[in-house]
Amino acid sequence: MKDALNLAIIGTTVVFASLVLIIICIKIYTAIVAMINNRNNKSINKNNDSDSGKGISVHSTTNVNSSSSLDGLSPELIAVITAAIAACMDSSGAGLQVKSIKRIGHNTPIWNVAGRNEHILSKI
Amino acid sequence: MKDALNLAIIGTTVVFASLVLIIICIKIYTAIVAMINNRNNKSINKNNDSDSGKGISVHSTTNVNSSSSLDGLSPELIAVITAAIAACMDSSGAGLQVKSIKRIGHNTPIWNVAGRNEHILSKI
Amino acid sequence: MKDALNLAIIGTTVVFASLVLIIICIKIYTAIVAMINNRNNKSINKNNDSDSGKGISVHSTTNVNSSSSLDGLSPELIAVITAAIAACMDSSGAGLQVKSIKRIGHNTPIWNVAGRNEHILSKI
Amino acid sequence: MWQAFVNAITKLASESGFANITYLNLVLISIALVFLYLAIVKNYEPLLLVPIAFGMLIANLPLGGLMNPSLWDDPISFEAILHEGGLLDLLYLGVKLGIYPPLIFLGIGAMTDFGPLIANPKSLLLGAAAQFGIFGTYIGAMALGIFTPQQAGSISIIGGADGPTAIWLTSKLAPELLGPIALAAYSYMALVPIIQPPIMKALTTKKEREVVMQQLRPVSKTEKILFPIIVTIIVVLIIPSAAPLVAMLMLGNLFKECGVVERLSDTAQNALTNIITIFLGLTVGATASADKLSQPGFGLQALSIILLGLIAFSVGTAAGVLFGKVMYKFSGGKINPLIGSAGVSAVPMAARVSQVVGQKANPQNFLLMHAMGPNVAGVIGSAVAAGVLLSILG
Amino acid sequence: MWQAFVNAITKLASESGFANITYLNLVLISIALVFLYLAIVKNYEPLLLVPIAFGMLIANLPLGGLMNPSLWDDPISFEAILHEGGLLDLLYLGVKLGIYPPLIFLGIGAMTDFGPLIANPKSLLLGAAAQFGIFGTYIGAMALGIFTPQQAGSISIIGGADGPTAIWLTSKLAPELLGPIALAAYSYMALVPIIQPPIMKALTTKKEREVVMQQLRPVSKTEKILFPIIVTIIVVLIIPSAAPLVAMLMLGNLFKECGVVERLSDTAQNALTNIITIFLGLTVGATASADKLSQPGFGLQALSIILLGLIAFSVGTAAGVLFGKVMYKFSGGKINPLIGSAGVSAVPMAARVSQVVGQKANPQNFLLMHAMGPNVAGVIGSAVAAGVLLSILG
Amino acid sequence: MWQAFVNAITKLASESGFANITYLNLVLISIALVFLYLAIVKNYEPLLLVPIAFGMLIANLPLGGLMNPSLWDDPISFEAILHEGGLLDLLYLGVKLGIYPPLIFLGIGAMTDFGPLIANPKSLLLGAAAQFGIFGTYIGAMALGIFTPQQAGSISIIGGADGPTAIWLTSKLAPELLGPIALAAYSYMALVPIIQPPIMKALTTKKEREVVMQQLRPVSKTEKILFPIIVTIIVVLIIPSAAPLVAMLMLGNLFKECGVVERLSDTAQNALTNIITIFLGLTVGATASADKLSQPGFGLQALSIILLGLIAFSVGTAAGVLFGKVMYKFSGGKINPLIGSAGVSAVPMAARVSQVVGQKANPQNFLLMHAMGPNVAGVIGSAVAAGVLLSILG
Ligand code: NA
Ligand code: NA
Ligand code: NA
Repeated sequence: MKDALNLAIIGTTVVFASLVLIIICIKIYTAIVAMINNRNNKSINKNNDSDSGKGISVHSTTNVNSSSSLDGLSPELIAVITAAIAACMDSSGAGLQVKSIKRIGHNTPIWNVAGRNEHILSKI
Repeated sequence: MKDALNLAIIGTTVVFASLVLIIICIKIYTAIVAMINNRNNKSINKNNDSDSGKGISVHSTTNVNSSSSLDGLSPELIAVITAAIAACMDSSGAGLQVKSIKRIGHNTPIWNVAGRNEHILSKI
Repeated sequence: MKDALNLAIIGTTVVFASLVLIIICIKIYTAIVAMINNRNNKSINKNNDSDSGKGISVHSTTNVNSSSSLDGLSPELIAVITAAIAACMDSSGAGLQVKSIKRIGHNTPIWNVAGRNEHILSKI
Repeated sequence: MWQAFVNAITKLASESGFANITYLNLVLISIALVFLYLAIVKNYEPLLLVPIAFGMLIANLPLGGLMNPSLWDDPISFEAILHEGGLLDLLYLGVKLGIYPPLIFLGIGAMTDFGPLIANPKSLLLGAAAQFGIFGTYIGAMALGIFTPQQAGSISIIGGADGPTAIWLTSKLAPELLGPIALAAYSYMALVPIIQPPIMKALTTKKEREVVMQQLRPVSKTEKILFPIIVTIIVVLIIPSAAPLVAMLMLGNLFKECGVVERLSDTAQNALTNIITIFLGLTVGATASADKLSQPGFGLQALSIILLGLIAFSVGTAAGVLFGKVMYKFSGGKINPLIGSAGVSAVPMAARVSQVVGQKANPQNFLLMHAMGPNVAGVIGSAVAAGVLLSILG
Repeated sequence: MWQAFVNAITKLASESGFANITYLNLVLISIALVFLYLAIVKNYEPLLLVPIAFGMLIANLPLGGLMNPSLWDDPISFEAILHEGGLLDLLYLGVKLGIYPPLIFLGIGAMTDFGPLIANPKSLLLGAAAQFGIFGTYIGAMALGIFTPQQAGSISIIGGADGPTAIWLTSKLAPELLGPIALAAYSYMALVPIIQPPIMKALTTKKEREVVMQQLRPVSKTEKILFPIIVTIIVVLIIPSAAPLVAMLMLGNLFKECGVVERLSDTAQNALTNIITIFLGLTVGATASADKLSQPGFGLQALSIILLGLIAFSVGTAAGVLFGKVMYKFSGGKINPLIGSAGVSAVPMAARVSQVVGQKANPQNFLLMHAMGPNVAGVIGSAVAAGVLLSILG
Repeated sequence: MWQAFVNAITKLASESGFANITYLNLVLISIALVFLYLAIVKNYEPLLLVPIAFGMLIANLPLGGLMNPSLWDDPISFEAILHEGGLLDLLYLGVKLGIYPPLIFLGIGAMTDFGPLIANPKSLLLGAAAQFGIFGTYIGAMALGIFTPQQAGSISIIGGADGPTAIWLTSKLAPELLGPIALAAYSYMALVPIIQPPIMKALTTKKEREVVMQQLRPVSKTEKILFPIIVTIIVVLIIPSAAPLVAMLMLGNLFKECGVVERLSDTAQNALTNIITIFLGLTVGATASADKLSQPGFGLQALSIILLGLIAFSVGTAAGVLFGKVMYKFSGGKINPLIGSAGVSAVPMAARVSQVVGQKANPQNFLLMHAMGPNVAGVIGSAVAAGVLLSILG
């Protein structure tokens, strides 16, 4: 039984220690991210010009710094969804099941369409 | 050869025995289901009231007792599909290939949308 | 080092030999296919009649001889896609990412819908 | 240096397939190409026959080392297979260990609607009767005297008209015949619309074929959910050796019908079934390689398999139709005997053939749904038959 | 010949399941049917409980040979499993080798939004507090005196309210209890809406429950991308034995958040997770067979597991709520203690319960998003707890 | 009790990663983080580099036991791997046994349109010429004197600009270099738009770059169906050791083109490829762990690999362009030499680079489709080259 109690104390300690360490790290890195974002926002106009002359960049760089948890949904769409959720929340507290708002990714391999495009282009 | 004949007889016997046993079981359980359904249908109005005060029920219970092989399709939809099939049956007996009438299931994890919803709700 | 040079020469030789052999085979078989297609096109009217009396053919035979890299897209669709691609090509040479033009295959098992169809048919 | 170059090229050439290809390889490659043609142009069960034929093609291009039949001689060492096996040897583990066919049955179960069977349970008798194609052929195969009982059992299961069942049983009883039996099974399944109608017409009168059957009652969701559970219990209790096939078939059907695990049902039908189909077809085809098939007497065996497969389908069809005639009599003319032929399985082709032949006799006749009952019953029936054969011969 | 026929039928009958079924089989089959009912009709975590219950059903139909528990006795010979194993033995390799649970965590990670946790990192404290349900139960299980430390650890992990974690730990520490523990874990997860509210109400005042929490700040994409990388590094450094679970959870989340591998994220969430769920559920259920559970004292153990599981959930809930009350005090009344109960995980059920109970006290109260923080923190917390248990007891 | 607690914590701490991390671990973790940055922010082949970099990260967090390099020393015991292997060891079996890369090629084949190659078969010469990048680099690698012939062959295959081919060959010839070579291969593939244009411009005149090529003829379905069958037969006959890659690539393409197995084509492209990509990337990355890379001289080797990889890409590009100039001459100026650089593969990036550079010289110039011919030919070419290297060095 002493062993059992011991294990329980150790376990609780380690779980708390791990999660507290994560808290600290989150606080630190979110602060850093916020700082960098602020600096970037100020200098963003300047960079825009110099970037565009940078040469070949086949994929456009993903804008990882934009602070948005809505993945760029339009305000109209949000309004519609909001209304739906509100209706749902009124009628029932428990049955809350909202469908995800998501864009389907397109992963079609580019070289699949090569033959077709070429053919089409020749008709232009 | 005697062994072969023997195996053939045994095999046929076992196949028939199994499938006859399944027939019997189907007859029995479908009769039971029908009986229960009839009883349920009578008492359904009474239960509706008492159920609603029952407390938390996060998922609504699937209505497994409704006798429908059409999964709740609307009559209009059925009319459209019926017409399509009829057209198809007229023109050809063999090439009969009707596309399935099915609803796509939504399996989006609910906790994916949590952040979005919360954000949206705050605008209400 | 002599071994390394040797390997390089052998490797290059084998790669070229293989790919030249493929070139030759492509030339031969595409010529044969073209020949057969020409002959078929001439006799296609005759065959159409005799084929239809051939008996049961549950699936219609895929028309593998038609020379089309566009999989039967309608001209209107092609026009739309063409315009889109043209627009895309103008604005940027590098970011060229056209989505595939494809029909989604329907693989719904036919016996899934049997119960529904039968039910529907009875209402006709 | 020139000498070294010549030596190396000579060595490469002597290791190339051109130098090592045999007459039998060429024959088998030709057969593979014919099956590719049938699958792609003639639509003979392409989902399985394209991978099978391609597997047969590449296994007969010598020295690819994709599959090494000697690794699979008894006693099998799995450690050796992992050390020395080629790509197809490794994928073939799923066949040898009996994993792929049950998983395909899981997908088939999730695609199958047993409603017509539940609405008309007597259909099961037709699904049982048609299995006489299996047992009749077994007698015939043994009578030829060139097959062991295990080989005869594997050949006769072609009459089950069910590809995964045939592959599953053959991989356990007579793996040396796996390639030819799988090819025969899928080919005859594709030929059902050619094989069955003459037999059906010969054995029935026009009056029988014209019978319009009564509308099936609707089947409730509860009945459909209970069906797979009950069938699993009964069949596995009676004939435990059929458990892998029947239990997986019924689990898939339970996924479909219970309505609360659509995710699993969808994946069982699509991603999982397709992945397994590719691996199964490719490796089963690869067993039809010259290395394996060059033993004396194989040509005669192959021809016998083709003949016996045809007999199996024909006997099964006839037995189904004849039993249908019995039921026609006993039901006072309410049952159309044409639905009996659908009992061989070959889902859903055989049911469509019943529909077509029935509609030819009477344009107002819609037998499709009635034939789906015996059709899906035939799947259960041949799985049970496979269990019996495995239990007695295994 | 008649004699031969009779002999053969007798042999088949004696080999059938009817002749070999035991009383314990019947009990376990009944339990499996009850779980099927709960999963299908009552929607108790059907994605896992349908396969688990079906696996339990077929493993208790005797002689199917689908699973052979004796193969899994120490020392395990994998060569023997490949030679003699049934279908479920082979699929069970993924459980025994610890492959399935981490892959399910990969899918869960790709479905989880850690945004609410990043916006309010203090939530992690609640996710830690609720793990006291695990360690409290461990003490209780050891106090009963009928479990080894390994068994007690496996039972206590039920309090983690996380199915794959429970299965992963139990398959390593006490595989003989895998079936009952998995059933208990998923059942209690389904029962969270029944178990938690009374405890939450008993431990909080109406004033506390009415607290409307401040809107969470939006979280940037960069923060979300960095989160899984940082958590992986920290947790694996502190408690390496939790690496398979935590690393896969975080890899899945990185797939989701990084935005450049949507293909992988989609497959991890769907095809892969679903395939593994089928195999995992089926084989975990199959371990609950009479062959394995017939040792003396098992009935008492099973009842104890049921009781201890309930205790684990209750203690975890209470610990979470009580810690929530502490945070309510320290934050000057800004934190609603109801979100503490969500720390047990059971994602997303427990967070919904917080929402429901909070909204009952104050209809304007939307706690869902605030409760998602502790809720997903609880997943990390119980994975860490499992790592500690494995490290000390393994 | 306090003492016991302290002891236990001390033991846990000494078992934690913090106590065991080495300098080399930290270096490799930093490199992994850089690659994650490149993959996510700079879009460097993220589908592979995200899993590879994450695998490298977790394999260098000490004591996770996810991967145990010592298990993979010769002679390998698979029984031992199953008994003692961690999660990544078990998933790595698919790399070691040569299963993953061919399955990825199956998916690539199902995504590839060989139409432009069939319309203009001479493209194959450019696809062959660009493989000189491989063989030229082999000479260079041997000249350095710090690599075995097997290692030199594995490094030179980076010039094939084809990730799965590089992984496949390296896992067979020099598995100790798998991590660095995979990272180099995918990085340089991502850098193709930076590496190639200067070389292309330096070696061509403006007049050559301005050449507008003749419209490609439409290719019939029959030609597209026959292509994978014929290429399989030819290549496997000439160089059997390339069979796993080429046969799977062509089977995938047959699925795509035959039009009757859309289900299989779809799953090969998506679910199957994605699952394998995750497992492949994760485990290949995990081979780049400090345990494996700490032998003396590794730093020099790693730098050499980076340098040789760049040489390989450059030589391949140059060889393609120069051969393109030869064809420009022989064709009387009808062939634009810029399409030669696409012969290195790196599908479809290299073809896009040809398009971009060509359009810069002449805005009316659409080379994309013409460059797709050499581009897909380069895939076949480097698979053949890998077969030659395996055959001679394996
Ligand atoms: Na059958
Ligand atoms: Na938890
Ligand atoms: Na290449």
